[in-house]
Amino acid sequence: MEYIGIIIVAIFVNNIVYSQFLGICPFLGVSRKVDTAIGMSAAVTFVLTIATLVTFILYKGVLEPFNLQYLQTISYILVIAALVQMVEIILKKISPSLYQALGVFLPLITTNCAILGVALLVIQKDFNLLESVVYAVATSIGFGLALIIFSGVREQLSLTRVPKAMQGMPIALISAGIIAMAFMGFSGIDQLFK
Amino acid sequence: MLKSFRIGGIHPKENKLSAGMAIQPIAVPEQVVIPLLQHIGAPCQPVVKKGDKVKVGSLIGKSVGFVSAQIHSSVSGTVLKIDKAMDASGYKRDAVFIKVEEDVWEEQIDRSDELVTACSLTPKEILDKIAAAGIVGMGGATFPTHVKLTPPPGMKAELLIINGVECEPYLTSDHQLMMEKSDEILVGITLVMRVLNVQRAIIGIENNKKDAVALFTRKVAAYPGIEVQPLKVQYPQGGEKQLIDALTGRQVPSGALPISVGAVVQNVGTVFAIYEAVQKNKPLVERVVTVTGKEVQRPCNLRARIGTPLTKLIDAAGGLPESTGKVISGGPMMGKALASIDIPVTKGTSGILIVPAPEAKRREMKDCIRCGKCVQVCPMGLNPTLLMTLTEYEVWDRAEKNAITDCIECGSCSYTCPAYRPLLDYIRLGKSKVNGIIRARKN
Amino acid sequence: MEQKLIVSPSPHIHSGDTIQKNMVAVLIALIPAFLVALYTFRLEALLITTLSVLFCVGFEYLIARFVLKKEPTISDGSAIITGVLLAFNVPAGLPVWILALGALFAIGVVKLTFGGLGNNIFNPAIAGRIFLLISFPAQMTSWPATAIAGTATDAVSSATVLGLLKQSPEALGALPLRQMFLGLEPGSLGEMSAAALLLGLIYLLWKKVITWHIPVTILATVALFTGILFLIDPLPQYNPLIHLFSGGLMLGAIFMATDYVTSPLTKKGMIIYGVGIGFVTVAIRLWGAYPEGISFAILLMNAFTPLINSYTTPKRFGEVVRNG
Amino acid sequence: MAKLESSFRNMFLSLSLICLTVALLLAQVNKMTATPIAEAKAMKLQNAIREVVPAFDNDPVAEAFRMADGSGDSLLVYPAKKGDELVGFALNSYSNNGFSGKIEIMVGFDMEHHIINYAVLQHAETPGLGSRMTEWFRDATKPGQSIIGRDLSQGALAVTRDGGNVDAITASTITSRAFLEAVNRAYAVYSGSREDALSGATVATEKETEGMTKKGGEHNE
Amino acid sequence: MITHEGIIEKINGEKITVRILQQSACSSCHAKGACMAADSKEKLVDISDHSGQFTLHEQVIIEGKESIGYKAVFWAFLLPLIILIAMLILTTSYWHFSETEAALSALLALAPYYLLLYLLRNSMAHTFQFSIKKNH
Amino acid sequence: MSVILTAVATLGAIGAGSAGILYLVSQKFKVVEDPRIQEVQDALPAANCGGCGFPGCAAFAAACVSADSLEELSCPVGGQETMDRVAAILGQTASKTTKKIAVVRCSGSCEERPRQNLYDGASKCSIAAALYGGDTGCSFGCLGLGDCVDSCTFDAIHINPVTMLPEVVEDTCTACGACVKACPKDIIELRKQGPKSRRIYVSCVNKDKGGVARKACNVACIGCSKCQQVCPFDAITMENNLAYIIDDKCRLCRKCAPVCPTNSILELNFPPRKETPPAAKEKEVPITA
Amino acid sequence: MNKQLKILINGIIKENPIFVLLLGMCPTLATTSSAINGMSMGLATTFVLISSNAVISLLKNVIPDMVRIPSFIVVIATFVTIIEMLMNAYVPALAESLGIFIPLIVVNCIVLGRAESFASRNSVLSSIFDGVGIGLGFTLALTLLGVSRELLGTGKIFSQTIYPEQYGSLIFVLAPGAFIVLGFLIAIFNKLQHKKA
Ligand SMILES: Cc1cc2nc3c(=O)[nH]c(=O)nc-3n(C[C@H](O)[C@H](O)[C@H](O)COP(=O)(O)O)c2cc1C
Ligand SMILES: Cc1cc2nc3c(=O)[nH]c(=O)nc-3n(C[C@H](O)[C@H](O)[C@H](O)COP(=O)(O)O)c2cc1C
Ligand SMILES: Cc1cc2nc3c(=O)[nH]c(=O)nc-3n(C[C@H](O)[C@H](O)[C@H](O)COP(=O)(O)O)c2cc1C
Ligand SMILES: Cc1cc2nc3c(=O)[nH]c(=O)nc-3n(C[C@H](O)[C@H](O)[C@H](O)CO)c2cc1C
Ligand code: SF4
Ligand code: SF4
Ligand code: SF4
Ligand code: SF4
Ligand code: FES
Repeated sequence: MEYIGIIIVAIFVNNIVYSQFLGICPFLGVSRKVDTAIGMSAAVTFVLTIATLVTFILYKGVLEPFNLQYLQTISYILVIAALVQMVEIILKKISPSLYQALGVFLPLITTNCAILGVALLVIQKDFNLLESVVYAVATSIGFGLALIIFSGVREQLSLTRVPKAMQGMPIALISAGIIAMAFMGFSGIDQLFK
Repeated sequence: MLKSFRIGGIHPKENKLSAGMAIQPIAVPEQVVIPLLQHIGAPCQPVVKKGDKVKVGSLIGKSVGFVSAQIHSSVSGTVLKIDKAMDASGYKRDAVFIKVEEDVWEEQIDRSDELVTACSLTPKEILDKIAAAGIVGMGGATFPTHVKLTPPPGMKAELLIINGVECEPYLTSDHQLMMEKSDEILVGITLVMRVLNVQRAIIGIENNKKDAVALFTRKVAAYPGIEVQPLKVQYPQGGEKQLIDALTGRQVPSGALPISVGAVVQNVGTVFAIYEAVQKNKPLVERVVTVTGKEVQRPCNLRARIGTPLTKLIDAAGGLPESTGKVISGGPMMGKALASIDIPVTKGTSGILIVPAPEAKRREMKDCIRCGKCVQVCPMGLNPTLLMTLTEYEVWDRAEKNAITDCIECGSCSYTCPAYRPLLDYIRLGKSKVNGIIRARKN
Repeated sequence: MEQKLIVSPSPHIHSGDTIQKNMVAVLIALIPAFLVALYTFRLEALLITTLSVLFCVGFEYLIARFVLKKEPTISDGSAIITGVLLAFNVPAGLPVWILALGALFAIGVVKLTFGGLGNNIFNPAIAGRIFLLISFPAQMTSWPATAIAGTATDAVSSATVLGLLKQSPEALGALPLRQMFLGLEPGSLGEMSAAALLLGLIYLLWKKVITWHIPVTILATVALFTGILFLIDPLPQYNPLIHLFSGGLMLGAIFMATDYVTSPLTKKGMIIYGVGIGFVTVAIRLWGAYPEGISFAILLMNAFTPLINSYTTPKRFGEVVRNG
Repeated sequence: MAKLESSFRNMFLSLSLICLTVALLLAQVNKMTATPIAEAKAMKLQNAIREVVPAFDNDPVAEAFRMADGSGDSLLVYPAKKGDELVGFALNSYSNNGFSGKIEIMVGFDMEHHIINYAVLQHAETPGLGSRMTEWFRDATKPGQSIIGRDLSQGALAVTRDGGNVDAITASTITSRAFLEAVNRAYAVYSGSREDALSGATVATEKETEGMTKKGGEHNE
Repeated sequence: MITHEGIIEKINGEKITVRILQQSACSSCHAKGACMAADSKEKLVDISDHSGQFTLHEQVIIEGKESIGYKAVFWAFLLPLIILIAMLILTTSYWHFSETEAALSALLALAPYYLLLYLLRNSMAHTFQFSIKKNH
Repeated sequence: MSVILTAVATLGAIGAGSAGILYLVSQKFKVVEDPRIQEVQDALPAANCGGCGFPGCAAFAAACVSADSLEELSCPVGGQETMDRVAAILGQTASKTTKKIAVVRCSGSCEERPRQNLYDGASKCSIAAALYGGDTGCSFGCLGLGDCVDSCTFDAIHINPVTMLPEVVEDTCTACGACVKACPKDIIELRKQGPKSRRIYVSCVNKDKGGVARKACNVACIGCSKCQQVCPFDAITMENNLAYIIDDKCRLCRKCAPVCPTNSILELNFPPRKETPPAAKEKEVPITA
Repeated sequence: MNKQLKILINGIIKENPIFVLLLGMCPTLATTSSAINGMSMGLATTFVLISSNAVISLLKNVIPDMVRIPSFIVVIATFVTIIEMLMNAYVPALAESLGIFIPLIVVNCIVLGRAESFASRNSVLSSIFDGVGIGLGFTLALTLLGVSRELLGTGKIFSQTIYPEQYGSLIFVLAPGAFIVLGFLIAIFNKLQHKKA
């Protein structure tokens, strides 16, 4: 039940994009095609989860015992950067064709903000390991959901007659705002899981 | 419940003003202009030159290429010139101008009204006669009939469908032809059945022509294998694919020919022309044309020689009304608006519809309100508003994905749209662009 | 004949259907609900509705003319509908300035910013209502007791059925189903009587303004979903009848989810959309902080509509199972 | 401008060196700011206590002790003394039933069961709605909603909707309930510790310097 | 269909190596100069082609079915994610490892998975085939 | 002190670790990008119009860098100046391209070419053209519905509301050719802009016989070939009753224009003639600057 | 000096990180529920921008190309950590309300972007000016957004009441309001820029 609560909150109530404001750049930047949005969110899920896992160990295993919490930001960002690269290199070494297929399918994307944000949040929220991972996965699903809805909306917007001054980013942001309004309807659903 | 096709469809006001008006022959004019392109496909080569004498039925245009149909003189007289002349397409194209002198026919043509039922020709011979007579589809597409009756290798027709639907509002030429020439049509059907080697033929007639249904139901008893099927009145029932769906429940897959579900569709007028070609040796030199319109004095069905100026026909119906805004060759849904009425009747002229000015002007178009009504009525199950938008924004790959090439240009979508969007205008454009892209990709 | 011939591509005739006719039909269909509101809230209903329409039409005119500098298109009647529906979605006695803000948001932000009628992705009236609900929760949730319930029409607030279900289901006592059906239970202006709204539905279906797909799937989903819960655990808050007849479900399902512009084009799409709305509505009603979820559900599914549209195609000719 | 070449050695060295320097720098800054940060935290606690109990001259933080609240958890209690005389208690109480998670308050009682004042230490309620609890319940001009001076021995506080006599924050009943729950929880502990204190019994106090200052976040229970 | 513009980098018999131009999403973004995501590495894609109609440095378009993309995402991200989570659940809930141990063993569990991928690399090469066409 | 030590040790270790990984990575993914691509791209106007024949400025930059010579590469938007800069970056010489400009080869304004029917379809040239020859007697001329205008990303072509013909704004036209592609009637052509923007061309595309053409439009080329006879440089061809001036051969001598009986040869931006031959010419060239 | 001024103006208007480049959206949206928060976030970022720009342009020649990005990140992260500690020490309330968005300055595309595209190619002085310019542009935008949201939402600007709070539309201080107000601000900015151009 507790985990279901975490999942629902992360996807709907505190959606990473529509209410937490993390990963907005890729959200606005690569939300033009639905197909890529789906692939992207799978990729983000994996990276986010594994990054959360590794930084969690780093925090609990090194930073906390040595009272080095203040190195959190800097060590996280280094580890995350190295990790993302490592995933790529492993994939490339192990299965070049798979790696190439991904290269064609997905835009290269480093959702720094979201990855670091989630890694920091799980510590702030005092989650245990499993909770952290569940939270990371659910958050990325929320990201994917946000991205997919939004890419549909943007596809539609590109085919309608939006006033000139509003075209592009302004109308995209306003649409995102209205979707965020709809997401507010879910607020309080987590009460059920308390 | 009467049968009908299963997707979409509309029911515009029928306005069959000229229904029941007997077919009147119209006087041979002093001069005819016979375009050398009256069918889908390649234009004919003229085989006459200025000063040549021709008789009714003399070959004047030889077909070149596979998809093409011969063209014959519809009058006797002297060739004045071969020059460009405007036709219904709105462009100037090559045509043979003939000054009419007397009315002499080629001698092999049997001009009597006597019904000839016996035919001992082989299918191949019948087909050759059809080709020689220059017969094209009279249902609007003007596709050379002998080509259509030669199924592609490996395909076998099982069923002949006779299109007596005439679903276009206003038009009555097929209806009247059915009433007056039922026997000839039935004999024509047996001929086509023989060509195709099929045992079964269905005549589809919309139920607003109850008299024709009754007449044919009575007469088919004498013709084994031929059936009559009344259909619910719904546009575009006459569309080939829709008619096959309505009559057999089979749907021709996207991009395929009717023969892929074993059917061949012929219009009643075509079948009549086949009868005349085969049994009477008469090439396609005249046809029935409905002249109609709300303000037309005498809406009527006329039999006119190919090449007769439209003005003659309009005069026969009481002249061009004062209020005229638009003159359409064909019906109101699929017909072509004419830029000028100084053009000749051709093999494909099924009707002349004169629309009063107030009705002729389109209303101002608004933004699409996404009501989905166009989607609901599209008989091909397309999404017209999307297709129009994709054409506007030139998103050809999505247009192709959304099957823009399936559109049969029936116009149901534009007819229905409450925002008066010129959906079909755009879809037609998009369709031709996408077809171009597909063709380019093939080679 | 001296005038020039008109030339245009086919078709040359038109059904005569217009945007305006559709909008007027919707307005007509709203009359029964309006009469009920008039009967229950008297002058207050008239005042709120009139003002809301005035605000919406006025903003549309002003913004189109002076901000966007294009010909205002108020004659199509869509702003009137937005006005009426916005009014129907607020409690009687709402301060006028709040109403005006709602209208401004609905027309200015949600409709005209996107390009006006036909271009908006989200339902203006719904978005306007949610804007108000989030911005002015107190005013938007004080329901004056109904006139006929005996008490005066002034701002004595009383809880709605859904509110009660949420707060203290026990207090509900016997289910006021009959009242809810006829419109005697407190609520927003337009959601008073399910009967009146159903009358509107019948009119719209008869006039072929809308098809059955959206309203019926929404109502069916709500009934089914709560019905299953009710069978498992027959608590009053799971009673499907209460859910069907309470709150804005009918108003939303019949008049707001069906807005052409913001709902899917294809029948398959409409069904997915309807099921989505029904499901989210119940989820919010039962488990969320808000007692009513239909508006959020519609707004959310509006956002899904473009996706639904691109992933549902109409049933193409030639795809039907061959049965001949 | 010759850039260093990207050989393994150069890369390794430069990045490691940068890291080392940076680590030194950060450790230095950390040392410098450690005291102010701790002080800031202490100040916050001090201020909160000062705000909710009458003037005192002892060090309530030093004398703080934990007491069970009867529901399995315990609260920190800060006794305020003037001279040797107890003038009140500040209690660090909480509720997990806020609209968005945990609400943490400091609430002060005098020795006669009256609420002196409260301060909201931490919450994540909606700004403009639930967040109005920081002022709402001590608005002296609105006796219906103010809890200042209420005597809890008369019975626990509850919002009017639940049959109590405290007006909930407009459109934020959930927050109001949670807030009052925290107050009631504090009172439950208070009434216990008051007895203890008055009876002079020495409670085995487990001093907690960190206690409330530890970042809690929304703790999902 | 996913398509990607690229330039032929190398032709080696029937194997054509195509350098994909900057990622489609960012190549036209006006802000890419300032955005680190645009610092995209270019990727080389090998394609087998028998037509022999391509030349070095030619602009081409790479095409592949969407399903290829989804499959790739599945193998590269989804499956390892599932393994990771399954491992975590097992270790924490059933075997009661400490958190650090659990996390490490979850990470280690990926090793055999990647080994499997490595062994499958040739059949993968079959699955992830792209086709190439001229860019007009 | 030990705190500082641990900090240094930890971060040092992390840094060293990352450095190792990143080194490996950079070995494996040696970035092949030529830094010049970015430089070239920065020099390009970033219009992403595709006028160069590549899918965007980035692709064009890559092509420039990988090409052996810049001969066939040119950016119509940036023009010579830009290509020179690109050449400088790449250490090559840019081919001298002559600046071109779009010209609309139809002068059949409402006055000269009366409307014979009313077009009432969707307002798009390509749709009208697919339907019929147009609302005038000339089925070759401009339809005036502005597909060219819509296609221009530089706002360089506009329909003159009086003549109902498109006009090109000289300064903004980049000769990207979008309008040429858009026009279903093939009326627009890219021609050399000429010195001081001076150019001469036959502003008509009507291939009808002289009489027919003339009947439809007062300024139609009737194929009389007088201009061809008078041209000293053989720059004029006659085909299908239509004269055409080849701009590579034309030396702007202006002999042809005055002899045209229908005034269908346009001279742009020339100083006024000494002796005023068939008047009305200059005023007819309302190309806005 | 003229050149430096140009760099400065460039950052504020022509390459305004928010209105023109549309980067660093997360803090922009998340921390602008009030004017003071927005401004503080902007200033914190500016501090990081200036310092990291300066240091990076100093170090640009000793950093091998391939570890460029990680080195930049380390430098930036250092300054972020410093400002975080300073804020915790001296303005704890503010630090609390900005929450994780202070550490997230590390990944703010603008900071890294400037390091990459400016500081690593230009002199120290120019880089500092660039930092100031971009930082000011960012701060101004954030403040403007914060002011708008606070005013619309609560009737206040920097906590000074402009009109009674009860007339404020709460939504503007909540998540949807962030998106909507930013959308309109960008539209207005575009419009003004166009007029000038
Ligand atoms: C991580 C990431 C962030 C991006 N951010 C933006 C952005 O903030 N604004 C933007 O216009 N494009 C951004 N892009 C590029 C867009 O996806 C898109 O390609 C670009 O806006 C093209 O716009 P156009 O086709 O309208 O020219 C980003 C791309 C990526 C990968
Ligand atoms: C929308 C539409 C409506 C049609 N209506 C008729 C019709 O009413 N009667 C008819 O004979 N053909 C009609 N046709 C033409 C038929 O599709 C088909 O071409 C014709 O029946 C074949 O016979 P034919 O080759 O003998 O003309 C219609 C076509 C379309 C696309
Ligand atoms: C976005 C949002 C935020 C809300 N925040 C709070 C809140 O912080 N505290 C609260 O008690 N209720 C909050 N509510 C309102 C509750 O959902 C619920 O409507 C209210 O508590 C019911 O109590 P009432 O009877 O006082 O209206 C919020 C609602 C929404 C939609
Ligand atoms: C069946 C129907 C339902 C409508 N429902 C709404 C509605 O819920 N809200 C609204 O603002 N407008 C509604 N309209 C009016 C109009 O479609 C709407 O304002 C557009 O979204 C504006 O672009 C409706 C119109 C129709 C025909
Ligand atoms: S014209 Fe084409 S798109 Fe329109 S209804 Fe007919 S088949 Fe469908
Ligand atoms: S019928 Fe017209 S308004 Fe309705 S969806 Fe189709 S195009 Fe749009
Ligand atoms: S006028 Fe034509 S050639 Fe010139 S810029 Fe516009 S579209 Fe390109
Ligand atoms: S020049 Fe061509 S595209 Fe332009 S308006 Fe004339 S016909 Fe249309
Ligand atoms: S600031 Fe760019 S993703 Fe968050």
